Amino acid sequence: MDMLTLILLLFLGGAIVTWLGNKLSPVVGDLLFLATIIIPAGMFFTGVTVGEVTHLHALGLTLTWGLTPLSYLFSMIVVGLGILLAIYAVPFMKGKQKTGAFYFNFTLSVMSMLGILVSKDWVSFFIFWEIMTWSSYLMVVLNGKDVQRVGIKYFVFSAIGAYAMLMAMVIMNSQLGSFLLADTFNNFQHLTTGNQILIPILLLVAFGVKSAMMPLHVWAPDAYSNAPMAYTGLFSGALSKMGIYGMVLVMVTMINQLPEGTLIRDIIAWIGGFTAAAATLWAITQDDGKKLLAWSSVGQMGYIIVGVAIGTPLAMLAAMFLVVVHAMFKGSLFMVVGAIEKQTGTTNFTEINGLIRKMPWTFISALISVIALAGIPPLAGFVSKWMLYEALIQNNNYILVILLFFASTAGFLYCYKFLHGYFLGQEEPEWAHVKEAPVAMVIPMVLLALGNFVLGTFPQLIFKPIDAAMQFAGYDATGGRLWGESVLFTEWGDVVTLQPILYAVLAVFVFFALFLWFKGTKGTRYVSTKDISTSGELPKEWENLTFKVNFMQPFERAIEPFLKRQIDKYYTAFGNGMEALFEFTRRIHTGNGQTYAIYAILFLALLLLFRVNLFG
Amino acid sequence: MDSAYFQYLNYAIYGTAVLVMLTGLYAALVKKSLLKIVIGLSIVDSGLNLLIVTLGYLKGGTAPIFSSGYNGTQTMVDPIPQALVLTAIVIGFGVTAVALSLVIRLWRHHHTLYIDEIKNLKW
Amino acid sequence: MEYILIKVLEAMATFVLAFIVGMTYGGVVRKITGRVHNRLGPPWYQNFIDAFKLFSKTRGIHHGAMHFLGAAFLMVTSVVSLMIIPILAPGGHAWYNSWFTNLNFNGDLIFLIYIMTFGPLGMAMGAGQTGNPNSSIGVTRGLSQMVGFEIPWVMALVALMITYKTTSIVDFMNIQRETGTWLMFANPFAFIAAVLAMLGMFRYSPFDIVGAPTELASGPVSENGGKFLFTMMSSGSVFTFAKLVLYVDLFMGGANNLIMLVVKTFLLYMIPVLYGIVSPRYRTEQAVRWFWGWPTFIGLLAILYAVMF
Amino acid sequence: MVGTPVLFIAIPLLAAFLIPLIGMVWKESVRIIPGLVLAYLLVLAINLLSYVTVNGPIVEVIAGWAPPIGINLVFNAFSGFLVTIMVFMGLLVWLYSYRFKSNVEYEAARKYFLLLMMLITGSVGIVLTGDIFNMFVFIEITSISGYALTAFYTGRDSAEASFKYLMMGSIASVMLLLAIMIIYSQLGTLNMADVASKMHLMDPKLKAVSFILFVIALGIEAEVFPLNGWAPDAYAEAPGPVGAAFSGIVVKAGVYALIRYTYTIFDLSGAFNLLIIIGLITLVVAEVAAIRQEKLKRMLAYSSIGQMGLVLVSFGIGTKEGVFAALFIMLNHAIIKPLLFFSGSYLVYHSKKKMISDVDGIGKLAPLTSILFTLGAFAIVGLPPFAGFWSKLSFLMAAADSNMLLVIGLILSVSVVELVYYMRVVNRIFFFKRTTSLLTRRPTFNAYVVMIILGLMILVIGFYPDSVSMYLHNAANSLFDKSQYIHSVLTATIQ
Repeated sequence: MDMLTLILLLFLGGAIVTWLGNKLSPVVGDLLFLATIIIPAGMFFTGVTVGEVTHLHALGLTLTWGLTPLSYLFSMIVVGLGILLAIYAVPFMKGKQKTGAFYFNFTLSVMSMLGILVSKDWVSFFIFWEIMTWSSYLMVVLNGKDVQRVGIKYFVFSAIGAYAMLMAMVIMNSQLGSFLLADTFNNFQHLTTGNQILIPILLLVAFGVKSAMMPLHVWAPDAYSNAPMAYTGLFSGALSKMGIYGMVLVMVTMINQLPEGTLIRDIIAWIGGFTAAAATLWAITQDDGKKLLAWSSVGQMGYIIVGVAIGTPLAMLAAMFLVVVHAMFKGSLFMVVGAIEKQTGTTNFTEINGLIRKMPWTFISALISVIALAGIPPLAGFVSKWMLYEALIQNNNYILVILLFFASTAGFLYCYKFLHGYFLGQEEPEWAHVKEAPVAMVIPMVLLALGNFVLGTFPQLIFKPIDAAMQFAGYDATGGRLWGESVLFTEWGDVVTLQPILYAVLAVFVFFALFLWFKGTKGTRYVSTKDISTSGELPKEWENLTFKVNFMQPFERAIEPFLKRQIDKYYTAFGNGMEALFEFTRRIHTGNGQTYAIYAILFLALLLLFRVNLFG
Repeated sequence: MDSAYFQYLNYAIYGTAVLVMLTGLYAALVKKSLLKIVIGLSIVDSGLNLLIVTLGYLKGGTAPIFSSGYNGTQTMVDPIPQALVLTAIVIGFGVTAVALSLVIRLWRHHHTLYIDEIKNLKW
Repeated sequence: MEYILIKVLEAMATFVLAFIVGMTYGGVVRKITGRVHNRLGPPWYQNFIDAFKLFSKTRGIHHGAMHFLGAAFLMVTSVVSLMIIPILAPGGHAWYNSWFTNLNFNGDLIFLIYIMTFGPLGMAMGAGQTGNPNSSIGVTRGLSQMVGFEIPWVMALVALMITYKTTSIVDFMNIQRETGTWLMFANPFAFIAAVLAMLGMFRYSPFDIVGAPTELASGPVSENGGKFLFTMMSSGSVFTFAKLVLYVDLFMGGANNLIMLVVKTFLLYMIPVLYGIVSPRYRTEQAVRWFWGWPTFIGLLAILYAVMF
Repeated sequence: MVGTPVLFIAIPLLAAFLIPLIGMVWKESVRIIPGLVLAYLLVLAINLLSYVTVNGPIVEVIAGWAPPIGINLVFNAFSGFLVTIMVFMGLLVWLYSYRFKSNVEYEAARKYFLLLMMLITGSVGIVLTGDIFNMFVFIEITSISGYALTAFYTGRDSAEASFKYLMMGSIASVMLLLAIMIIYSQLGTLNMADVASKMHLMDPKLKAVSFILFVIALGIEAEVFPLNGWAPDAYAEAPGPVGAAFSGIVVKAGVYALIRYTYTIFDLSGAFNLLIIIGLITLVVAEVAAIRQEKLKRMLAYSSIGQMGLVLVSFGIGTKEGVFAALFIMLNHAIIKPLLFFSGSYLVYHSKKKMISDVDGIGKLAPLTSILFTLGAFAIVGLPPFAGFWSKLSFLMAAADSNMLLVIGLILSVSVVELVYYMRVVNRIFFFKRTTSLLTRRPTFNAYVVMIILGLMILVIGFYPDSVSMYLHNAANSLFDKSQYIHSVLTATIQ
């Protein structure tokens, strides 16, 4: 029994034990849950070393498990985010329904993600992939809100992706006689030309579904917003990254060996760009924080896909960095929404106002994370965006860079909408009772937010593991060439020196903040948000003047022609069409016994007719 | 009697058997009354049995029994088809019995024997 | 230590310069506008008077922490972008040329684009916390318009980057000094697109629905008085100056001395002002669509031009 | 060797006739005897199977006439494997229906268990016999007891379902007899091995005709598409355990017969393609019909038809891996589908129309049953780490090895449909509000035992597939070793 197997088994057993223990008493369930997540995670951090390999045997197949630098990077995200969200989840789920199921699926998701990352052969990859799918599916439908639509949509798309992967892997096995990832990648040349095109496309579909790539993204917004917020952080932060992980594998191994590789890369990059732009525009139109963040996650995945698809060292560096950073700020943001949901019972912008003075810590982490999300220096988001743009311009993808600039600028709109929607605006008496979230929920989100701050100025902290991962993926060491001590270079020698900028920003900020505070501080008094001059007249205490409904209406009017078109509609139409076809088909079985007898005779006649074609 | 005549006779018997089968099949597939369907099915059975027996028949053959009257020179008809037919008849009888009992049940339940009205289970 | 002090002194000098010039421009613009409207108009130093009045106010109200921070954020943007942008062309010979090179070599255009959006967002926060609906309305309009003009603006910049394979402002200025031709002639489409974007950037009419100055107390600055308004005013003028200098650096080869700088910036500044005076106001969606119309097309032309030549 | 194959037929047949007699003196015996019989048969089957795996097939000659004249029973790895599954399923069905609702009173129980024993006898006989006509007889036994069991409930529409079954069944018997007679008139023998060895002598036209007749006749038992109109009704209207017995025992026998004719007896080149075609049609139509069902049991019935189609396709691949996959699917189906039928019939126990919508939110009221049903659903759609995944994987590997990419694509897209309708039910069970006021019925102790055994088997096979793969491999090999089959039969002597 070696370390990896032990860890995975601990997760699995722990999941079941937690589920049972939660039936005894909630407290036992919580403790078991924390133990189940944290103990194997700790063992993973301490006990597992990159490179060690273990073998299992099933049905004449060999399952090979082991950790590579690339998967180590991703597993850091999974495990770290898993721990923080586990701590967060315990108070979040307190007094909610189906806590046991939540813990069970949460643990299984972490287990399966880790399993995907450690599996070195397609079979175990697929097994863990499917476990991940159904555990996350059970999470998505956990709260029972329009289950059939959202849940089935998610599962159908996941299944399409998974089956594409299954098809690809059995084809590779039959052609190359091995399920090992390494073999399939190295012997890729020995496939027939048709398969050389078919297999990468199948795999890209498989991974594109999970990473919410247009036009396979339609499940994502509903699924993200429907899952419990304590899980959605993991969902969008880590689980969607599994798609990216697979995409990186395919890109650096198979696509590079294809003559049409550059074309495919460009196509994927453009798809990613469109994903980013369109998802951003949809995020702007949302009135529910969950949905807004969900769409924004889709958009961010678009950025990552662009980086991965372009695949120059700088682009890949940017993508990997964004993978890590996105996990951080999006995890923290979903935690924020969860906290607000927990405290106020709703997540709709139009219902909540002015929580800033009631939930200051939540607001601070939200603010920092949103600034990171918007990619504004000196926070971490900027680093990745900068590298991405530079990489695109150097790679002559000019129009794409414009698209991404547009996406990120439009991103400010929903960033502001998010903060304003929850924390700003007039403070209403109906929300006077709201308190700050429990400390166990606040600490993880603040930690993640601060992480953005640190990485924004000292990105080399995670550049090193990323560099190792990229070297494993076949890039030469990007080491000093692309980044120094908190300095970013391009191949042109353009630099951004983050440290002095941070100091300048802090100095100016602190100076003026102090100036504003201390100048005439006695004469300056606080007045409530009701005591405002709206064009001269004072609002009454009971009237709520906060501007929330149709918040971005002018912009929505500007992009109206785009908003008319939704891919979702087309899918729905297709689904309905299929159902109608099925309904028609099943009417073959008319309830009349005689018809069946006639069928039999006709079938006999048919076979006798085609006897020659069949048996010669 | 000469063999050609016998041959024609054989064909005639085959033809009759097939005709009987087809008649039964027609009844089973087209008639709307459950009873007629059952009758049709059993007609098909008997037609088939007839066919099988004629297949096993040999010209001038005696019954395949080592009875006292058997002097070892005459040819016997093939015994196996007859055995099969016996079994088939028994089975057909059983099936018909079950079918009739079912018809009774259906009458009790639906108060009709018109098969197009007995379509609660469909699709 | 003393190096740091010198640096700080330089920064302050830059700030004071930017403050004075920006304020003066503001006053002059008000004067010109008045004359065009056939009014007498305020004197050119009116902005200084207003600023001093606001500064010397001792009593005021605030709506919470973000209210302070918003103004501070705004200042951060204008000051830091001022620090990033080279005020004077490098390699000049005058004694003051060693000054004003604050953080020039620490950031590049993309950085600048992003740091420029920092302030509006922070100020939007402040405006949001005041709870005044007009503020939020103004903010959303402003952000939407920003999305509008960002496209041609970025296109112009990308066109330059394509041509000269760099994103550093200083390099652009060096290139212009070496080749001797300004980029506004080297890639005219880029310049036109950038100028059209500038119209939105300075928020004069027809794109002034954000501040809506003719209405009573509306736009992001409402609910702000005294020190807050003072800070915003000064930040605004500093930011104006910074943006003008950036344009000059990028398209007009920078300036070797302050006189040239003032002349160039002023001439450039007149474009949005004069265009604004004579044009009515767009609604937000009209403005956004306008920016995505001809300016974007010209931006595409710029990129094509850059790719081809 | 602890026993001979003939016991598999003799003992249950004897029991079936003894049940009413002993029942007169001791009522409880009608419920107990079948259990004892089946348990003994299971032990016997396992012993024989292990014996066979070591020293080759057992050929038993009945009534002292050596083949090809006499009737003989063949117990090799293939048929033995199926017999073991069948007997095991029979045992579980017995256990489940030990106190099945209306069996509690004596009259019903007597009939029920008598018919059940007949059913098992017939099915096992189909698998074991080495004689074509004998197979016909066993098929008829199975069918007649099947008609009766389908019509077991009075009051419901079961009579209607049974009548449809009967119509199709009698047509099947006619065609089977016709086919048998064609073969006999051509080759003058009825022994499978003998026929197989002489098949090349047969006139190809008549050969094809007789094969087609066989396909139709056995297709009716094996629920091949245009012939399976009776199946959903029968499944839906028969008692829950009987439905399980159909999908776990009878259909297996039908498929076995079809495969025996295709692989061993006939040597037709196009037969495999025919299998693939009808299998695909069956699969598609069944799954497509299943997704639109409103009644739970009908949905399960269609799904099981679809699985049979998959099995036929997998046999049609015609390679050892294909046969292995097919047997694996049959095994999984024999484990999972009864679980679904058992738990499903308890989930809709009290509802009159057995609608799917009647299970809304039942997960709270009957947690264990619901979870078992969910386990079955996950397993049958092939989600790892449950049993169904391995069979699906091995099937796909087999198909890919013979380059049937379109088949793979079609089957995978059909499995998406399958996924959808099972997930819809699971959603209803756990994540819907309880709308109906129906009470839930707590399963009897035996039912719990049965369902938990099946669930555990699903998990065991899912986590450790090698636990069964050896038997499957042996079965596949023995099916392929045609010459060895013929040889072992024709050289069989009277023990």
